[in-house]
Amino acid sequence: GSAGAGSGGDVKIGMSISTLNNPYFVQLRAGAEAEAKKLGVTLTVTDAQNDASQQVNQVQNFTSQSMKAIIINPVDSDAAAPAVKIAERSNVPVIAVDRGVNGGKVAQTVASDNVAGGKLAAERLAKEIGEKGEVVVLQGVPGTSASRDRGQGFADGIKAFPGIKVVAQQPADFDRAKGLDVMTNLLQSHPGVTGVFAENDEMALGAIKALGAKAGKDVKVVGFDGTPDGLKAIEAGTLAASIAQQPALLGRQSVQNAVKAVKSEQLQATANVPVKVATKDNLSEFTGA
Amino acid sequence: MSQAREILRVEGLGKRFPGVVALDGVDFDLRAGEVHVLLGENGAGKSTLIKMLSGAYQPDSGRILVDGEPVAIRNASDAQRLGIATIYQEFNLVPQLTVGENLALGRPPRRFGFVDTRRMHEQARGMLDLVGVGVDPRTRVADLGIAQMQMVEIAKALALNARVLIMDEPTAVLTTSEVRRLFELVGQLRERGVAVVFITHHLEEIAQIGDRVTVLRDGRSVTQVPAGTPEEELIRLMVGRPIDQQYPRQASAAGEPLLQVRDLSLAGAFSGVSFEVRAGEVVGLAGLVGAGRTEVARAVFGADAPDSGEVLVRGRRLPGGDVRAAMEAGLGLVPEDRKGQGLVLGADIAENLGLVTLRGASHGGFVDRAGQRKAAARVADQLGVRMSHLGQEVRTLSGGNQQKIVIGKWLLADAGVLILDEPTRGIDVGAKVEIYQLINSLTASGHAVLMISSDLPEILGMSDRILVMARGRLVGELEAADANQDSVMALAVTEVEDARVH
Amino acid sequence: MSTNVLAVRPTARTLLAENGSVAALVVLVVALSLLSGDFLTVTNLLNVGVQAAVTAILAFGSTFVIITSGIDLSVGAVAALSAIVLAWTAADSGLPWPLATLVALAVGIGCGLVNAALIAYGKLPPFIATLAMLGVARGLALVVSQGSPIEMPEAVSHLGDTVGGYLPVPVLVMALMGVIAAVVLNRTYAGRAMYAIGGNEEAARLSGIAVSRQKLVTYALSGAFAAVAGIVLASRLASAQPQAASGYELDAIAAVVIGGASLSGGKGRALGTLVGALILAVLRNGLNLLSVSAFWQQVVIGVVIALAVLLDTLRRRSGR
Amino acid sequence: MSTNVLAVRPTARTLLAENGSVAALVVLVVALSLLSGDFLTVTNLLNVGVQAAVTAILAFGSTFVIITSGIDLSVGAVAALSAIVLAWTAADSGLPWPLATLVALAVGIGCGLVNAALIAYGKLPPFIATLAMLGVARGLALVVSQGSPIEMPEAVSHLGDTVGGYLPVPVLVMALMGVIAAVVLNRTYAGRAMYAIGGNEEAARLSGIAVSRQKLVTYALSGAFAAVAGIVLASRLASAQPQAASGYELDAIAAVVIGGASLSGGKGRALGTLVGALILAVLRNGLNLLSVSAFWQQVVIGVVIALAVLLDTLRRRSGR
Ligand SMILES: Nc1ncnc2c1ncn2[C@@H]1O[C@H](COP(=O)(O)OP(=O)(O)OP(=O)(O)O)[C@@H](O)[C@H]1O
Ligand SMILES: Nc1ncnc2c1ncn2[C@@H]1O[C@H](COP(=O)(O)OP(=O)(O)OP(=O)(O)O)[C@@H](O)[C@H]1O
Ligand SMILES: [Mg+2]
Ligand SMILES: [Mg+2]
Repeated sequence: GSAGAGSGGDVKIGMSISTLNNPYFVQLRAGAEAEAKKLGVTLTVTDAQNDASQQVNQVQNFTSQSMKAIIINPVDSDAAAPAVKIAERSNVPVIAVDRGVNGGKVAQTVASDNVAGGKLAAERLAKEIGEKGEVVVLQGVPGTSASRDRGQGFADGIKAFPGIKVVAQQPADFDRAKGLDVMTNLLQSHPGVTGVFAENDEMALGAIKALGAKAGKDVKVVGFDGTPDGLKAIEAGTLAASIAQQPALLGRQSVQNAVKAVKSEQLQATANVPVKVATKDNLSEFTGA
Repeated sequence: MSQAREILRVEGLGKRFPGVVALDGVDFDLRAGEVHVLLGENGAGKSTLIKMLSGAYQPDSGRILVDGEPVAIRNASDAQRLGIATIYQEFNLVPQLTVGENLALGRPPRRFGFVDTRRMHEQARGMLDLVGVGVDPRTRVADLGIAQMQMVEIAKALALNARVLIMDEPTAVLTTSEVRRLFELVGQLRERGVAVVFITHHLEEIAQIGDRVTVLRDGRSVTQVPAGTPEEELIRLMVGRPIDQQYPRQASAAGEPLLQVRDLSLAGAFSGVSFEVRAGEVVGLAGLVGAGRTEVARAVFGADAPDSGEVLVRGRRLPGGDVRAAMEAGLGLVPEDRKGQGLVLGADIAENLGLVTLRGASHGGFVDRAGQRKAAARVADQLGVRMSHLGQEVRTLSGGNQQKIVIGKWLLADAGVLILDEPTRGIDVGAKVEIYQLINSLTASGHAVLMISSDLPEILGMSDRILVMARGRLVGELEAADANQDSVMALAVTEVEDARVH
Repeated sequence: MSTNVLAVRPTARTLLAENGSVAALVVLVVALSLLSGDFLTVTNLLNVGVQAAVTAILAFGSTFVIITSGIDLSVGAVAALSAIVLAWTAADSGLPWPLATLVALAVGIGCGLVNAALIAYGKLPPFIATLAMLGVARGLALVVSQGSPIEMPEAVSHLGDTVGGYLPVPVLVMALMGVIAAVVLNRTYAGRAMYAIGGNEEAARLSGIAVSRQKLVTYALSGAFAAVAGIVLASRLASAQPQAASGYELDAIAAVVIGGASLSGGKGRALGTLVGALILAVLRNGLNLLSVSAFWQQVVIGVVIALAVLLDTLRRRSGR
Repeated sequence: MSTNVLAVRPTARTLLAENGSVAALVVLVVALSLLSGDFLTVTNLLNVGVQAAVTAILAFGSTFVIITSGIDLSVGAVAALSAIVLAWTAADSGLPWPLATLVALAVGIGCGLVNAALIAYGKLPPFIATLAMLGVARGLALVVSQGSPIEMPEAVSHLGDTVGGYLPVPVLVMALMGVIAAVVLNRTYAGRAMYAIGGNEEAARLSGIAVSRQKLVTYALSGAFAAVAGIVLASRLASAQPQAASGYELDAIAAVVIGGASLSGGKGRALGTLVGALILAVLRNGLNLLSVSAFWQQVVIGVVIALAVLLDTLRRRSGR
């Protein structure tokens, strides 16, 4: 490739993304690819389709391809450990992005904290609905770490507001259509709901559809991820806020630091990409980028 | 004979299915060393009766006694334990498995807990030799001809070494030589004291092999007579009226050739077959099992594509291997394998009868189902199909009535040339005559019939002209007037170079 | 012969006996009405209808295929692809929406024809041919959309709305497609041929039915129904999603089988399929209303599906 | 009849002809070797073996079921549940790992027995019974684990390691399970009964085979194989995950069918299934090595699966 900002000619980096089902990770990939282009390194991206063992396979395959560094966006923090060990054995540095790896040595974890994000969402939603009333939670695919951590963070955060009651938590599998159906159903049994926390923007957008004219007025919805569609909904006033993780920035940083790792530069154990609450007031920060 | 020990006894047996009373109080007894014939029209309840002896069905009322003790036969293993073996009317072989495995089905020889395939196939070879079929025990059953399958079924039942052997129309798909072999075997069994229940629609077989006859009518046992009873009397007992003529062929003047077959060949099946069938004619096609008659019929009809040769209908050449074109030209085929090729078993009677005319009854893609039903009702009535209503699943019809449906759907189609492959297989004498009358009226109205049959009297009685095949070749042609059983058989066993060996 | 041979009209009783799943649906509805006061309201029942619509439309298409003893695993992916193509041609290529809709339908039909060609002429097992198509269609949906949702044209999105603020359009579309499926199955040559092919393909062929051509019709219909389902789904969300309808093929097949069809072919009805789809939708709706925990939901759905079909088979057996 | 009746030993040629998928695998391997220099290395081929292992083990179990003309959609969920139970009993209840492993196997077998009971005695279609079990097993895995992964006992995790730093244990387990499957199918009463039931269930019954009991054996075996697959999978990841092996049932069935079995029963072989699983694994591995874009991968996998089976059917037809 073209000699970029002082990088080694044909550095090959492999990146295994947990899923590309979701615009959030598509953005993460886009950030990573942009940075790779800028630095003049070859980046290979694979999609693990949310399957931890497929991810191990992909990392294994990266080592066969003699990648110089591997970026892993774990499907699951625990299950990624063996993948990291495989890379370790071949002396390939690993950068974890978006989620950490439990029980494996990575050169760096580039992440924003899902639990902290869940907590932020709770605080924001509480503020939006005046710290009282009934709220419902739309959960992601049960048993996935994103759903676990965000749900955990939200549950912890919402405890601080005794006036708020979580009247229902139901799974909608991170899917917009299911978000719509589940929210429709919950409105039947809980017509008095004033707040919704969706563990990602896709479900939030589905819930907004279900709420119709009530969205943004009688009922405040807080999403997660800050996807382009989510930001549009914030602009339209239907989505109150989204916990934006700046996936493109995550992607960019991971590639930057992977290249540093290839050059055996010293890296900090974690690089924190700030989680931000995207609202109508600070929207330009996100859409501008 | 009459002093022989009674092995099996049935008292007041009853069985009903939704909408049908199949059996309504049947009494029956069986002694060691006798061949007891069950006689009755299609749907009289013969198969239902024996299925309760073999554990396939449970009776609703009445009881079964073995050696004087009442028994409950809940499944096939119970029957086997009581020493009862059964050859069913419908094949009960597993097509994907080898002949050897089918013969040992459910009780393969084992060594150290593992199936001993070698010994299984060795034992199989012995059994096949016994019944006189020269097939390799490792052949898959799917690759056998229908008669070979029947012989395998017989060998399978014999292998059980049972005290009671039940045979439901074993001869329906066999030709004379195999029937002879079968009768020899039955004779030997009888001498060993085995009791045999024998069902057949070939009345001449009764005197040859039977000792006693129990006649069933409408699910009841009406009488018991010695096997020596004259055929006319048996018919009267069974049908309830006498039949004056078993083969009522009324020849009509032969017209122009409707079907011409020229030098038709198919590797592995037949070669150089040429013949023609004229309007108003019934041409019989005789031959031993495996002679290749079915294959010729299928190739003519377009079910298989021949390698060479041509088929012309009313002078127009048909494309090879195109059933639709053959049908449009006016050909029809009643296949020999009614379950595999003739019927949609899970569909109802009306649906099956309307299958061939489905396209004709469609206008703009929509089917005139009311019209189809009316036509089906007419044909079912004409053929005397015993059923509860037109919506009955064909699967639940008796074997003979199923055969009537296969024929019936082609009657509706009004085919110019009808090819009948074993058309009266499993059909009772009364209904046979009905079908022969239908053939008469077809030919009288200028249609033509090509009839394949392994039933020599039928071929002789109903054909105007007889073609004989042996080993994939057409070996001779006889005028009906000159033909008799011996002349046909002489041709059928002609030693020709086997068209199938290359 | 003494019985009336023309007595073949299906009476209400035989209809119920044949579509035994109706009983299961009734039991389910009664149980949920007792358990949750919110269930038996007009609004909620209409919601259930809307939520059943996409599965039901896919399942109508699958009914054709299953009757011929085939299987179509590609319906969900084809639905997504069709919707993406609609949104993409309308947005990016600026095609007017009616044309874009036709293109989307053509895509669905095209996928079906490829399935059928592989099956009828390539002799692939339907499972493999349509599994391959699942991958291809889903992949193409991702490629075309670059992995991101595309907004649906305003006009088409009304398919997700209500008529007169009350009657949801998806329910109307479901009803329409159901009627089409029923008419095709009961009244047309193609439909009757499907039953014959599924019941005994060889007998059908020897009765003059052009089996390969009818398979083309069957899978093309399935593809067309999938396209309609995809468009309805995308209209409800006002956006076409590349991952929409993932895994819906299993739901569709389940609806058909719960509705009384057999995967070995020759059996099945549009009404039964509708009931099957409704059972699934009622179940999911009810679990939401009852706030059953996420982890237990899958367990309950599994148990209830098994019980529903069990009820059906037991009733049918005792009816003998 | 003039041919030598003793010429029946399967020669290499008939083996190839019967397992035509071998040809497809060979073509695939050759193509990938040419396209990617990284493919044909010992390490990579061992990787492929490891990556095929879980699917292959599940597929061996599914082979039994498919031969009886059944289908088992629950294998992936049962695999996950078994592994979760192993990890949970070992961690939370402090059961020694050999006992915990036995409990996990028992869970797999139990799930299989429930499937079989529903099918054989409840007369549920296998599709519905095992779909219900899919939901139940997956749900229970979530309930038991509270939705979080559980660490596997150290000792069991070695199943994911290598022997002598080289030979991966999953490949050994796959080989062992393959041999067991082949022996069961070819040499045991149960195996032969499976073919008989799948080929003609009525004939099997009338020949004295206890069909219901044999179905219990069949589905129990499938459950046991699923448990083994789940344990191997969890060992590779050193943790049991409630969502592990989602969707693997389709891969397993695809492997069996690519390997030459028919979903209508009576046909299938362990070797063919292994080849089918290897084709899927080689394909995914190759696409990773070739850095095919994620979106196009699904398209390519679909096309190659169709081509592989097409090659097989065409070759078989021309061979006639
Ligand atoms: N499973 C079933 N369901 C409904 N009716 C049945 C079933 N089995 C048999 N029957 C009916 O019972 C009657 C007796 O049938 P059976 O097969 O015993 O006749 P059969 O004497 O053997 O006739 P054939 O000479 O034609 O073989 C028929 O009317 C048939 O339709
Ligand atoms: N010597 C042989 N070599 C190869 N195949 C043979 C040989 N003899 C018979 N066959 C096969 O066995 C089968 C016999 O078929 P089938 O019994 O249907 O013949 P057929 O002449 O129609 O007799 P029938 O009408 O009496 O049943 C055919 O498929 C034929 O190809
Ligand atoms: Mg009978
Ligand atoms: Mg024949």
